[in-house]
Amino acid sequence: MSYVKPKFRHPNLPVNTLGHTIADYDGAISTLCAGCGHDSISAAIKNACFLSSIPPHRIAKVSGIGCSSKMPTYFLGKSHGFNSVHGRMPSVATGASLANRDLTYIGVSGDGDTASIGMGQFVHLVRRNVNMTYIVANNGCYGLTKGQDSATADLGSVAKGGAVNEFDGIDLASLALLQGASFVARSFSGDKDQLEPLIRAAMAHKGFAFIDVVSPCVTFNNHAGSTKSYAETRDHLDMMPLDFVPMREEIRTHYPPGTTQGITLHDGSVIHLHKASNDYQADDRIAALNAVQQAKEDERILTGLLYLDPNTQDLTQTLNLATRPLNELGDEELCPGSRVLNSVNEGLR
Amino acid sequence: MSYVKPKFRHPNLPVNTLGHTIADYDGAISTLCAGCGHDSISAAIKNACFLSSIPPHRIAKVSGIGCSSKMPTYFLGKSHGFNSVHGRMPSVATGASLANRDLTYIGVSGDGDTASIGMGQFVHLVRRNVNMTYIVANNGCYGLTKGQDSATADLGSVAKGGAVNEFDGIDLASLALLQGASFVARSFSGDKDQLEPLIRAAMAHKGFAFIDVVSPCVTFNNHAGSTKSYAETRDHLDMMPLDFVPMREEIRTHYPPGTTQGITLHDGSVIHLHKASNDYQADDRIAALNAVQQAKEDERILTGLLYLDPNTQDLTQTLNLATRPLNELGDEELCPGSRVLNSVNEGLR
Amino acid sequence: MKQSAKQIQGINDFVVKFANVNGTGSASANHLFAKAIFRMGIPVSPRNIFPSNIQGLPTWYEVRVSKNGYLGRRGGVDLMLSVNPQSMEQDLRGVEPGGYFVYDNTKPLAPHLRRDDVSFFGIPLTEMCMREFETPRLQQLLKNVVYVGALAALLNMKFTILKDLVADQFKGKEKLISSNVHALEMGYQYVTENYDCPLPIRLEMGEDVVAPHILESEHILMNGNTATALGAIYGGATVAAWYPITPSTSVVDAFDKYAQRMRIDPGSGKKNYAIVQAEDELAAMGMVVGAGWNGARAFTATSGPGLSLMSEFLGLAYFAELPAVLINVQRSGPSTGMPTRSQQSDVLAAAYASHGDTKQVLLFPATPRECFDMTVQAFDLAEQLQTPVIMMSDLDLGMNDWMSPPLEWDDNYRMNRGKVLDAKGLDEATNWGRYLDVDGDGICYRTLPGTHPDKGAFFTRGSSKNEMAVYSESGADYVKNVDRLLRKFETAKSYVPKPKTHPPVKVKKPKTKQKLGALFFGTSASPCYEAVEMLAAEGYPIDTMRIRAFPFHDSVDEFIHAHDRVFVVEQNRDGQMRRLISNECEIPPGKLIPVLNYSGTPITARNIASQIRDNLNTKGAEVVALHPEKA
Amino acid sequence: MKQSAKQIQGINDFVVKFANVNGTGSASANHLFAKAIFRMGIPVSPRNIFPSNIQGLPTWYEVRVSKNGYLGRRGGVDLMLSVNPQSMEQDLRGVEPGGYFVYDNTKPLAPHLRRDDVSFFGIPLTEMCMREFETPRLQQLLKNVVYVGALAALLNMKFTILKDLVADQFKGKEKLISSNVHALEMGYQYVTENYDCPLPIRLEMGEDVVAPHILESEHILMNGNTATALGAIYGGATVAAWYPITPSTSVVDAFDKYAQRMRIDPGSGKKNYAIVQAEDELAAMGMVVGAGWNGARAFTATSGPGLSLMSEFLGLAYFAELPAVLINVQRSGPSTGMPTRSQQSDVLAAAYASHGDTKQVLLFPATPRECFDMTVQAFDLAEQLQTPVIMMSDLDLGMNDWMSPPLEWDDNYRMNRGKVLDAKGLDEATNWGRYLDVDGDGICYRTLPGTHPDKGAFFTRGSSKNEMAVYSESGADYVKNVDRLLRKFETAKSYVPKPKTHPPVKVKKPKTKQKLGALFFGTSASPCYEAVEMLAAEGYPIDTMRIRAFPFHDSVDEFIHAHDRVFVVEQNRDGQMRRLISNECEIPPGKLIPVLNYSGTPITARNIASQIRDNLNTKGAEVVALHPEKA
Ligand SMILES: Cc1ncc(C[n+]2csc(CCOP(=O)(O)OP(=O)(O)O)c2C)c(N)n1
Ligand SMILES: Cc1ncc(C[n+]2csc(CCOP(=O)(O)OP(=O)(O)O)c2C)c(N)n1
Ligand code: SF4
Ligand code: SF4
Ligand SMILES: [Mg+2]
Ligand SMILES: [Mg+2]
Repeated sequence: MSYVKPKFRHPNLPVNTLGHTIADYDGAISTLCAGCGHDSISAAIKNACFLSSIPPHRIAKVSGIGCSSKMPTYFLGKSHGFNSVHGRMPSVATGASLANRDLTYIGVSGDGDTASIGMGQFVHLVRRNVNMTYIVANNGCYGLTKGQDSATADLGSVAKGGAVNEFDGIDLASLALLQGASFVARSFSGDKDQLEPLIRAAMAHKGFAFIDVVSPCVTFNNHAGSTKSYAETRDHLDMMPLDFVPMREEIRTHYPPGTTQGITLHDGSVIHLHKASNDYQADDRIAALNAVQQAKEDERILTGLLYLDPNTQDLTQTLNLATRPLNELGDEELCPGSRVLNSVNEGLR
Repeated sequence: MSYVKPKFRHPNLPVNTLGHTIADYDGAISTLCAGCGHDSISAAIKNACFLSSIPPHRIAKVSGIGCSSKMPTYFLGKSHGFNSVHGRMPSVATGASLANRDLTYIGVSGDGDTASIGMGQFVHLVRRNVNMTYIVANNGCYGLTKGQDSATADLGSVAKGGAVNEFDGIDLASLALLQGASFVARSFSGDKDQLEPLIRAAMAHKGFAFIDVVSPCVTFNNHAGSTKSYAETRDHLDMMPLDFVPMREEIRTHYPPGTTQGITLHDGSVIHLHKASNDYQADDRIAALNAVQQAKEDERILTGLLYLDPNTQDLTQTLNLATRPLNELGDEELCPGSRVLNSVNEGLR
Repeated sequence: MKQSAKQIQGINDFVVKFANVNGTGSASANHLFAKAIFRMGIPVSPRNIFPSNIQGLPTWYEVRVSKNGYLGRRGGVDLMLSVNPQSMEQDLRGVEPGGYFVYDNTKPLAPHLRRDDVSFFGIPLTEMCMREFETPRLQQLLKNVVYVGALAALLNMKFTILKDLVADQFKGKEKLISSNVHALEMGYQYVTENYDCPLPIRLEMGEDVVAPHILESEHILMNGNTATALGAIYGGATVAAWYPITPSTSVVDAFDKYAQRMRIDPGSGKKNYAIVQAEDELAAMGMVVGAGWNGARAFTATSGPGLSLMSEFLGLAYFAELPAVLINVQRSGPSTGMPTRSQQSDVLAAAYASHGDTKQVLLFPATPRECFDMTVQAFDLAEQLQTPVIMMSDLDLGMNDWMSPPLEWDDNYRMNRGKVLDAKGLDEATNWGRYLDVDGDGICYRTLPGTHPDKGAFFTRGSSKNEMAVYSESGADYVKNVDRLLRKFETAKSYVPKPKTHPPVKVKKPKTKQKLGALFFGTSASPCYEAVEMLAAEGYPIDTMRIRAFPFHDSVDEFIHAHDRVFVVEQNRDGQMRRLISNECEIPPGKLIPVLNYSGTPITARNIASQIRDNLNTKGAEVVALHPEKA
Repeated sequence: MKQSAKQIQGINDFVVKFANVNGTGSASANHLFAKAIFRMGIPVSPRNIFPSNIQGLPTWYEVRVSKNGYLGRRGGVDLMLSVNPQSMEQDLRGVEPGGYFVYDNTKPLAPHLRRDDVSFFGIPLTEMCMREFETPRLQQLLKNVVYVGALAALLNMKFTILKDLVADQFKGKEKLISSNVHALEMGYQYVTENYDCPLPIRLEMGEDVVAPHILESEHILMNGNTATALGAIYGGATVAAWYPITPSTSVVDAFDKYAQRMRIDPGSGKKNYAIVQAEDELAAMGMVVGAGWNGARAFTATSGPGLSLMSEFLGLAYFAELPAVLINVQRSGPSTGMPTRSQQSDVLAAAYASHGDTKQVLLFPATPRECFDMTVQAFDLAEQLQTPVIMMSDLDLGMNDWMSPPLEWDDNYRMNRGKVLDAKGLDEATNWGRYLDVDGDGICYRTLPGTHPDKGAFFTRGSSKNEMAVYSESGADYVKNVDRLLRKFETAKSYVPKPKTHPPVKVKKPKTKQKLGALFFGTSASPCYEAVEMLAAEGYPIDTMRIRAFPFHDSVDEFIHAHDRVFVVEQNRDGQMRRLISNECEIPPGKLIPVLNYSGTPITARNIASQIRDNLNTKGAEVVALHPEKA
């Protein structure tokens, strides 16, 4: 359970253009581990919605299953949310967005939820360009089932049990780029300055917006690379009974565009984030794919807005949907009536 | 049903180093439509195995569901085959290859079987680098269910019914490259000269070998682009009752490396194949990914051996499997016996 | 022509079967034949028996003509038209003694293809077509039309009707009309010149030769999947998510076709509906669940393998109480089973879909008309009951043309969206809780996303929640919630379509004192009614009840208790409906006698009758049950 | 200390419950407590009742001490140790009148937390730890160890045993051993100084205070999942494909651990096994099916949602007749249900897994020992019967430690690979056909890929085939094939483990003339035996039968027919086993009286006894059945 800011706040708290305070964007108390990167993401989503003055009740939250997929409970308590089944949130989000094209959809998933069981649905969601913001809280492991490697775990990373991951990690941002996502970004849960604006931009984008957020699992902390540094802390961890989860502080960071930042995770391992420089051109899909892949080969994780195509046609346009939400249509619009049916009968004689 | 070469053959037929004639690699009579590209692929596989002198019974054939997935019945009648469930052949192949690492595995799938329902399993199969040859008979449609667009159908292509495909096609070769497949190639069902050697190379490769084979569906022929040319033949098709399937000749082609070849499909539409030139370097994954993506943007389909990494570690190596096939191990190797069990009991008191 | 001893006689009452090769256009020609009989006002039911392949394998087409309006299969073949060498031997074997065999005698019949009790009619179809038509394509295609012409003469069809049909079909394509009509005439002429027509089995128009109740009504000829699609249109479906699979594919195809006609917003020309071809069935069901959660009427159509893949989502929707409509067009076996053959074998898989304690609402249509009505109702039920509703059609009903009374629509019908609170409702509601059973019927009030600025928002999840939709792992909350779901299922009994019974058949001196009953559903119904007639004629009065939904209406167990022996007729191996009844109505299984067919081809009246007859001839129903009733 | 009127007494017979916060290391400390009692030679059964969360939510740990060796839950709590403010109120409510409440009195108890019929024992746990230990981590962690020390004094535990256990656990980590021992002593010392110890409920060693049959045997303490994993090792499993899901995850974890110890090829140091963490359950099952097709013994372990996702493959494997072993560790509800709570609610979903007519072989282990034995047998059965075998464990059995007789192994055991033809066999075989039932038992001879240069190759597919494995869509072939599958299922009856009965309990003057019986399976067994004792004491003699497999052995219906009233005890809402029995044994449901618990926490003896008592006190069993037997 995380240290949660008390619901009560000072009366003259800042308000957004809707007259809402940040409190209007609160959710239930988080039941995630203290210091879990996911809680930082929840906070960032909350702030982003507040700053962008989106009416909470006009947002719909969807997720799959996992610690990450629990997040939607912990922000935007005034929005409807749907904690569906493992790996199938993309289809639920697609159906929801077709039913009512006017809401803002935030999908929250994990790397297991998206890159393993959800891989097929994720690729096809991207392909359909559903108008939503899709955030993966990427910790390279299965948190809720106690720390197995996920498909995004880096080659050579070590699980809490000590097993070394022998498979190359799936890079979801590259996959999104390859499949033609119109908005692709990556950030780090602790990098509020970078993450919040990206989320705001994603929600403003009309079309599918993907954000891969590196979000360390403080408890099973087998996110990244450096086996050596893991070993350092090994003994010390072994002492702990398996069901002991130490309280930890979340990792935060700050670093300027164009620079690389080494971040030491709770297990002592280090990941290198490289923030795309300000002159990075985010309008060339193939170039972006290259940059991300190149960085990966250099064991750096490229962060920032990787690609943006502001004028794409989203699924509602592809399907040429009526402007009025389908879930608002009534008998008049939907039921052709007896005259038409009789003509159908005619044709069948 | 295809025109099938009679099983009887001239006595002094050429034999391979095993003393087998091509007849030893025959399968059952094809029940696919006359002129279906898939039959050309079956023939190519047959010849490849014959020329490479692989003992038929040491090959195992696996497939999903679809016209393409029926193919394994039509070649190598002396090999065991498994027509499993739709889109899940990758997992069946993975399990089979673990049970007996000594056989040669040929997986045959369709674009629906692989790029739609099978997407998740395909990506993870590539990631595991299972030692097999995986051939997708890619016709951009669902043949067996009568011609709906598949996820590899090109943007703007038109289905027999006349509906235009509004979604960007999934490029399986790019996906394989992105996920780090160690052998990635593309060819055309009618291009025997290019396809056969690729299949032989793929079977010789130790690791996952992927071949995306463009294989026109003569009956629902909505593989590719040009809407206009489709229209030309439209009226003429309308005359035909929906259950009439004209007998057609398979499409064959020949063209030198480094050149582009326009191929007119049965529906009159044209696809442009570009054969990688002889000086194409197939050893740079990112470059290959670029080349394929670039060609796609120019509406050309790059064919040939796109990428090869001859020394990768396949799944049996990653798992450090014993050299003896697991399915040959007996009680001695597998059962630790009572002494060991008693020591286990000891530890539980 | 070799004339056999006594030939089968019959006015408007016989079975014709066509044996052909898949992909040769035969189905269209055969349909032309059936449609013409329909237009003559004579009850007819065609069945396409096709392979899981696109071109080259054997395919059959069976046409039942029944002046009494029996649309199920009778069993047996009176006239076989066989132009497929692959199957000719088995086709000839299938002909009833005294029956007729029409074939292409361009090449002489193989000597072993002989029967003395069958009349042979050779027609040089290939030769005639080679002579008359240029392209191989036309020669191939029109060969089928020629034999239709031949049958017209042999069976006394109204030729003008055939010509009209051809004219309709190819409207605007004069060249094609003339060549088709020419083909018809070729066949007609050849047989009239070479054989004496018509045959003792033949067609005739008019009151005296057709059951009156048919003549009156203005019947239509349509397949169940088309009717289902229309039901989805009229039922207000706006989201269709699906994955292609035979035999359900044509449901969405037809929905698409009609929606383009009936669902375009007049002002903008945009669509008042969305159709998504999903990447697989899990995704299709996920989209339907997501759309239902968000207040749209959504459905998917699938078949066996898809049902299996959807089971996790069906379980979630059951526990999370989300509306969803699933059209399950049943077929045989697994993927590599007999996908193009019909069965009713998903009853248990659907009723208890998903792991855990679940019960799903099922509807069992028996006619295209019912496919239409029940699909409309399915959308009301799904929203009223806030749960998935599965319509259990099958290949026979879904893909074959059935003669049916015209579809009817009451313009006063309004969609019943169930208990949904809008903004006003929320403002008025005092301490609303998503899972509070305020009305005591187990159905609670839901809210939709985006409705109210600060009321009614909640988090949807499976079963770890309390009445206020707050996360809870308390056993008490769990029990309270799932017990309410049982209460809701009880409520459902009074919402779903009631079973249909018929006035008991009169029998002069009955052969038995026992009260006999028969239970059945879906496509087993029409052959059952015919079988009951047959048995009545033999002195066995059998009351019938046609089940139309699960949960079962109380009248089902009343029916069972009012009878000594109850036959449960269904088309699967394990007597799945019989089990479901025994389970849910707490009926001793021994009392329910299974009458089964699971060959993949629809059950026939003769088959049903003989199974029941055999049972009646054995002493006491008990023998079929492992345990005597007294147990 | 506030002393209440009459306190609960009891030697080696009471229930202790710990209430703590998830992620604080409490489970380990509590396990230390239970293990120590076990080492004292006193029957004990600990249960971890944890949330679906990693840190911060309430978690409980219940320890049943039973000199008679009842390892199921009894119901009620005699001593509650509560250090979790979140749950303290409900924890206190849960204590039996006359019971004991141990808590952390560093801060005084809230005034409303009072009961006069309970004895309170405050211990300043936090304060003591703050004082004694430096780091917050150790303060947090060792607090739990301190209360174990306290309980040792209150309940008269053997302190040396506790110390030995600590020494074992942290072997080699002296610093840690000493701090843990110190913590134990702190707690022990505090209560001995502040309260008079031991309590009226207490532990004692020796013959007179423990049921003899327990003392004799050299019991072990282990959980079902570990035993299952060992069964897979000893059963010769070489391929494990899985996807993580609570509560089945530890099956594969343990398999991995033991395989690394027992399955390394001595020569090469390479692995004689393969474990693949699949991308989801469909893939896991696909890998198992593929490996089984290719002749390896393969298994997967999953839970509810996974079972649903595997159903298509289970159907294929049933029709294609491929061996596969599935360990289904049952839990509650859908994904967002109560994944960390126990149920037996997948019985129907597993028995009829997949669309179409399917029946799957099920095994129902009740103890870790049986998890081991049945898993070994599952691999033989799967290959002998050429079909999937599903072992139905559950969270309670799989994840909790159970006292069990030691695992035994007969070194003469050899794997039974079933009917597989090798090259020699193929050369000798005359006209072999994959699906020819030469032996009449419904089981045919299979061949493996790569066996023979030109014999025995065939194409595996679902059900569209004939006996020679040639593609066929003939209805006759289909029927012949699936009828044989029924024959095979009949054969299975004699292969699977038989049910277990116990000598009928003696009752002096019975209160009823009716012959009473109880049927149950898995983790419902031990509380049932206890309930039967309770009821015997009240004058109700109840015979018991524990079902161990599906298909059911004939003795199951014999048992039912030998009794007037049969209670079916199970842990799900819909009485799924009762339904399955009624279906498959053709038993009138009314005769089977459901005794159910589905709260997610394992059923208790008291609960079972009271449900049966209530039924017996109502006139006639009939009332629970909707229809009287006479029907
Ligand atoms: C069908 C199914 N399979 C498995 C599970 C068990 N399960 C719950 S969460 C989870 C993985 C979560 O990993 P991830 O998506 O990365 O989320 P995280 O906990 O790491 O944030 C799994 C396997 C499930 N709930 N449903
Ligand atoms: C679970 C499931 N869904 C749907 C189907 C129906 N189906 C059979 S083949 C097929 C698509 C085949 O397309 P493709 O893989 O491209 O093969 P092609 O026929 O085009 O060669 C589908 C959807 C099925 N058999 N199983
Ligand atoms: S287990 Fe990991 S991912 Fe889950 S809540 Fe704890 S820290 Fe976060
Ligand atoms: S339908 Fe298309 S893919 Fe299928 S066999 Fe015919 S031509 Fe080939
Ligand atoms: Mg994760
Ligand atoms: Mg295809």
